[in-house]
Amino acid sequence: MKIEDVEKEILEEFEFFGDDWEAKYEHLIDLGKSLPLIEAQFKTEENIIQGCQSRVWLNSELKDGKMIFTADSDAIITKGMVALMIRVLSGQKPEDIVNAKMDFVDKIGLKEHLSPTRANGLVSMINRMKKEAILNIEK
Amino acid sequence: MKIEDVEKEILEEFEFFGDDWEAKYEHLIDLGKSLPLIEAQFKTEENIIQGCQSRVWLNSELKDGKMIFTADSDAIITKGMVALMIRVLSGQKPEDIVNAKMDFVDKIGLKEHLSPTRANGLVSMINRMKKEAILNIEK
Amino acid sequence: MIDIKKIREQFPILQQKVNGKPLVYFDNGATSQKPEVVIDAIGNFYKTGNSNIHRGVHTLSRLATEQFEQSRKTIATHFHIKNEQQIIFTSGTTDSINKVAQGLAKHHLKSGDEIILSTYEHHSNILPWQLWAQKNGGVLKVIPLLEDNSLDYVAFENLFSEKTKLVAITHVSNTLGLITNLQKIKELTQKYNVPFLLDGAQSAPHMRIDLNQIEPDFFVCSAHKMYGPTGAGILYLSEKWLGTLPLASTGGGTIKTVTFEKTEYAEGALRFEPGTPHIAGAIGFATAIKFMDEVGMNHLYEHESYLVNHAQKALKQIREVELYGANDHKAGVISFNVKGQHPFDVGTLLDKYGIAVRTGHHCTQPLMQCLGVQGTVRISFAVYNTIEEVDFFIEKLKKVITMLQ
Amino acid sequence: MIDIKKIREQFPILQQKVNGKPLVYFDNGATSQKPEVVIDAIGNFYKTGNSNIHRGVHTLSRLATEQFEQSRKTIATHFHIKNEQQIIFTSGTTDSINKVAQGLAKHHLKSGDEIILSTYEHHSNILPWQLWAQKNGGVLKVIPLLEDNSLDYVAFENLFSEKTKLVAITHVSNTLGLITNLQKIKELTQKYNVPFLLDGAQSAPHMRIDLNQIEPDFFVCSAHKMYGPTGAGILYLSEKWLGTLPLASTGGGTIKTVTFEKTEYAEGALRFEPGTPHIAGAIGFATAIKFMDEVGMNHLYEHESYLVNHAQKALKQIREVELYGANDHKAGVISFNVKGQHPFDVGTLLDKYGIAVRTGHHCTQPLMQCLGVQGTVRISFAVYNTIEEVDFFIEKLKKVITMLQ
Ligand SMILES: Cc1ncc(COP(=O)(O)O)c(C=O)c1O
Ligand SMILES: Cc1ncc(COP(=O)(O)O)c(C=O)c1O
Repeated sequence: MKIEDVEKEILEEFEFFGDDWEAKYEHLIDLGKSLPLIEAQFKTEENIIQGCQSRVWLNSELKDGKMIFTADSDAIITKGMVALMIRVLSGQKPEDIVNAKMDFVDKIGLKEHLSPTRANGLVSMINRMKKEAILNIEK
Repeated sequence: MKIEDVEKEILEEFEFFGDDWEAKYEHLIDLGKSLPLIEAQFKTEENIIQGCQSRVWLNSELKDGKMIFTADSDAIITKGMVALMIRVLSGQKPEDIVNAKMDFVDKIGLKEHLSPTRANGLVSMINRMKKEAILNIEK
Repeated sequence: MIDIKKIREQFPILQQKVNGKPLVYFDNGATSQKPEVVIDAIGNFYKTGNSNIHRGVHTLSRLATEQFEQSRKTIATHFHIKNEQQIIFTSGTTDSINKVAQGLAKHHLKSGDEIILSTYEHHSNILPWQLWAQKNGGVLKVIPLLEDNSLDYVAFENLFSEKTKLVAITHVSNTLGLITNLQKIKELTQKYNVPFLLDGAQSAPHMRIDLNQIEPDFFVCSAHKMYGPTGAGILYLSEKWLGTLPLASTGGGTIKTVTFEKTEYAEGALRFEPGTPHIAGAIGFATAIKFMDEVGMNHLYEHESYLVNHAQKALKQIREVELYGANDHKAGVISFNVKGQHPFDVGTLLDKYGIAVRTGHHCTQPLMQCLGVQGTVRISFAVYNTIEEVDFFIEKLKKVITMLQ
Repeated sequence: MIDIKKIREQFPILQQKVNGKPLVYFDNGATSQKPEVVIDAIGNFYKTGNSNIHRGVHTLSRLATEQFEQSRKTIATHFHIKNEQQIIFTSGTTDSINKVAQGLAKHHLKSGDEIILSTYEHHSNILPWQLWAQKNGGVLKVIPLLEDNSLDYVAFENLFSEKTKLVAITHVSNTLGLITNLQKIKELTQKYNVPFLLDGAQSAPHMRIDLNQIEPDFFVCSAHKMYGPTGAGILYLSEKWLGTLPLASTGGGTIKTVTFEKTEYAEGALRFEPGTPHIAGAIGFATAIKFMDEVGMNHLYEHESYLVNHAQKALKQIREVELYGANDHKAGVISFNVKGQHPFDVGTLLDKYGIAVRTGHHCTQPLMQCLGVQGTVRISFAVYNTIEEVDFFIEKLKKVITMLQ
């Protein structure tokens, strides 16, 4: 699936909750719980993305011209957000990742998680994903 | 004359100007010009009262149980104010000087000159005059 | 007692909604909200009295100077100080501590010297001393905690040596709300003849403080945690240090005379206030102090204790909650965690209900290491908080716990 | 061009009377007045958005952080800086200079090293260096003045030696209004490979400043002289120093991890901003910058030049007036004396007419010694001043001269 298609899928999924933020967050928490954990060997200092509070581990590799991301976080809501990012970007071509706007986060009403407050590591995580993608274009 | 009497005299003198501040300041400037200068030998570092801007020199001595003050300033308006202080306090008994309220300054509408802004040295000068008076009571 | 409803009405921000819910502001340990009088005092200064101070001959400058110096007096009186020159305006607690650390480093502190801190300390009362210690071969000694997370005063006494040059300690733990035993501090520092710095950032907002009686060498606090503006705080110096603390920073307004070769400095507070001060901040701070004094520091303390005890009792009844340093004698602060959950998740969900709490390490990472946690959820009260808010919070916390399970 | 009447209406303080007379505020070099937008930005922050920043997960904290960081961006853009992390919030120019002096003193400056200053410098750009020099055996070298009171750039070049470690110089003399030749400074500091600090306290309020083009190592200015609040200012660091300037002060908010033994610091601006910043001040400062940008820095400069030239011409026609550093190329400031009269007297009487001027040494005693005077009368303009005010001032000055004779 193309990035836009995954985004559209997520949008539809969240539209279902309307203004019911509790349902939305319960879904996010479920997503967090379902995130395939990163393999223990990748939970390294190097792979850590330091937010001020919740930590995110991210591992990336290139496979058949596509970026494969796996990740984890110690906070479940962050993990839910991470799960969404991975769903959109993992398995995509590096070029497409670099150009991804990620504005679906805004559209599903979770923009606050992408604020630069350092409290979670999500902005840094997206930046890291794009950086890895760039490195793999240049290869 | 007692301190209160001199103050009353000054009050009457200034009442004459009413709200005409220009006349009042012209009078103050005249008073400044008429201030008998301090003798050059007393214009010492020790006798200087440092305001932030205009400087005041003050000399004091005890004569027949009364404090005699002479003074000078490099700014003419400050000098006019100094002249008023001297008129009230010089020639008075140390005890009376210590107790003098000096609120005539307020009454003649020149209170601003006794603000703690450091810009002139008048507050410090009054403090110095009282301190000298105290020293001469203790003697 | 005090009429909380009337008090709340004075805080414009409390009238608003967050995420569509009324704001329940339990993040007062980070910064308090401001009453209208404080906001107006700042606005009015800029609208009618703004001018630079001290050196001007014109009317506005004189009036601004008078307001500024009157603010110093108001603050001195609040802390039971007679000589207002002992109150130095700074930009906040952190700035104040740095000024002391930098000043002491010039003569007082030598290589090999020791400073005693407590496990409670905020980074702002650790890092300035660490910076000195690392550069100059100094040593930081740390008062450990007892089982109940109170300070171990026996171990404290054992930390003293001939090399102890300062005790720098917080009056109230910003993370746990526990109150330091000042009697003990005073006794020990006097016994070993060591100066002490009292970090009042978390006590000054909540209780009556009599510096004349406590007799610290240095006392520091921040206006923004005391219903006052940001960018303002004080450094109180004892008479002794007022004359002798070496200058860390310098500049315009601190001097009698200057040549390129030599400067003669002014006396009193001015010596420590280089440059144009935060004039509106000082005026706003004094207005906030007046607001607190009108409520009455004892009333304020009682009300907040009531909230703390009520909240603690309710939290104890929630099986999943782990409390840290629970105690009846506290200054407006409670820390806890929901077992097995990240404080970030708890805080994020409470926020969705309009409840503002703080989560994380609260700038006390060493204390976190000691408690064996990454962070906590902290609720901290101010005079405008109510029992109803506490009950609402408890109700929603239970909801959050269910959501996260 | 610009509509001064409309601009004046935005300044509440200008609507008031002083001593029963309309306020003619010519003391902008000391501090400027504030437009309503700035006062409101501060008030609104406290009324609707107040919270501590950076570490909070709750909505108010996030919004406050966004406002604060957006303010940094606005200021960076104004000074033509791409990386806003190079803008450090401080409490003002004096604080900024002290931070640089204290930081450089840690490694960069050694005993015997030399710093070049100019005769123009404000005490705030002398004393911090003097403090270092006296403690560490450093040497201050001073660029002398030519006959016309401009800087002697030939003598300047001769001051350089291998020991020169810094040039710290003002962009505009706060006493004379004369503008430093930046081309020359850049050329010489590049030629001798010496870092330079530019004191923009008196230039930033009056002219367009492109730091990307000037390329100083350090640039400093104060919000309160730029239509902004008190207690706020910036320290700009070049990319090189952002990573390497040693910390002078430290505390909460600057770190990644802390133990009592060791601290890992954060990167970028945060490293230099310990403690709770003056959040309302940063927001107010950015609002003031936007106000200036809306007027347009070039329009602002033109208007003030017009006032300066008009006033200088009129002052030259008064026989009793002695002008200092009169020149067509100035940034809003004129200094003069009435021959034989103390500036204090002149200022005091002008004040009675509602005219606020500054008198005294303007925190530039070395310059006063060089001019051979105790002080001067200084008038300094802002964008809201008018030709009518200048004419009124000239008329009253003549009156004052008569009164004093
Ligand atoms: C040239 C110059 N430098 C530094 C300063 C100090 O600025 P502040 O008092 O805002 O710290 C001033 C202010 O008068 C100044 O004019
Ligand atoms: C105990 C304690 N000390 C110091 C500070 C630092 O105060 P500020 O950020 O106002 O400088 C705080 C603020 O959180 C604190 O709680």
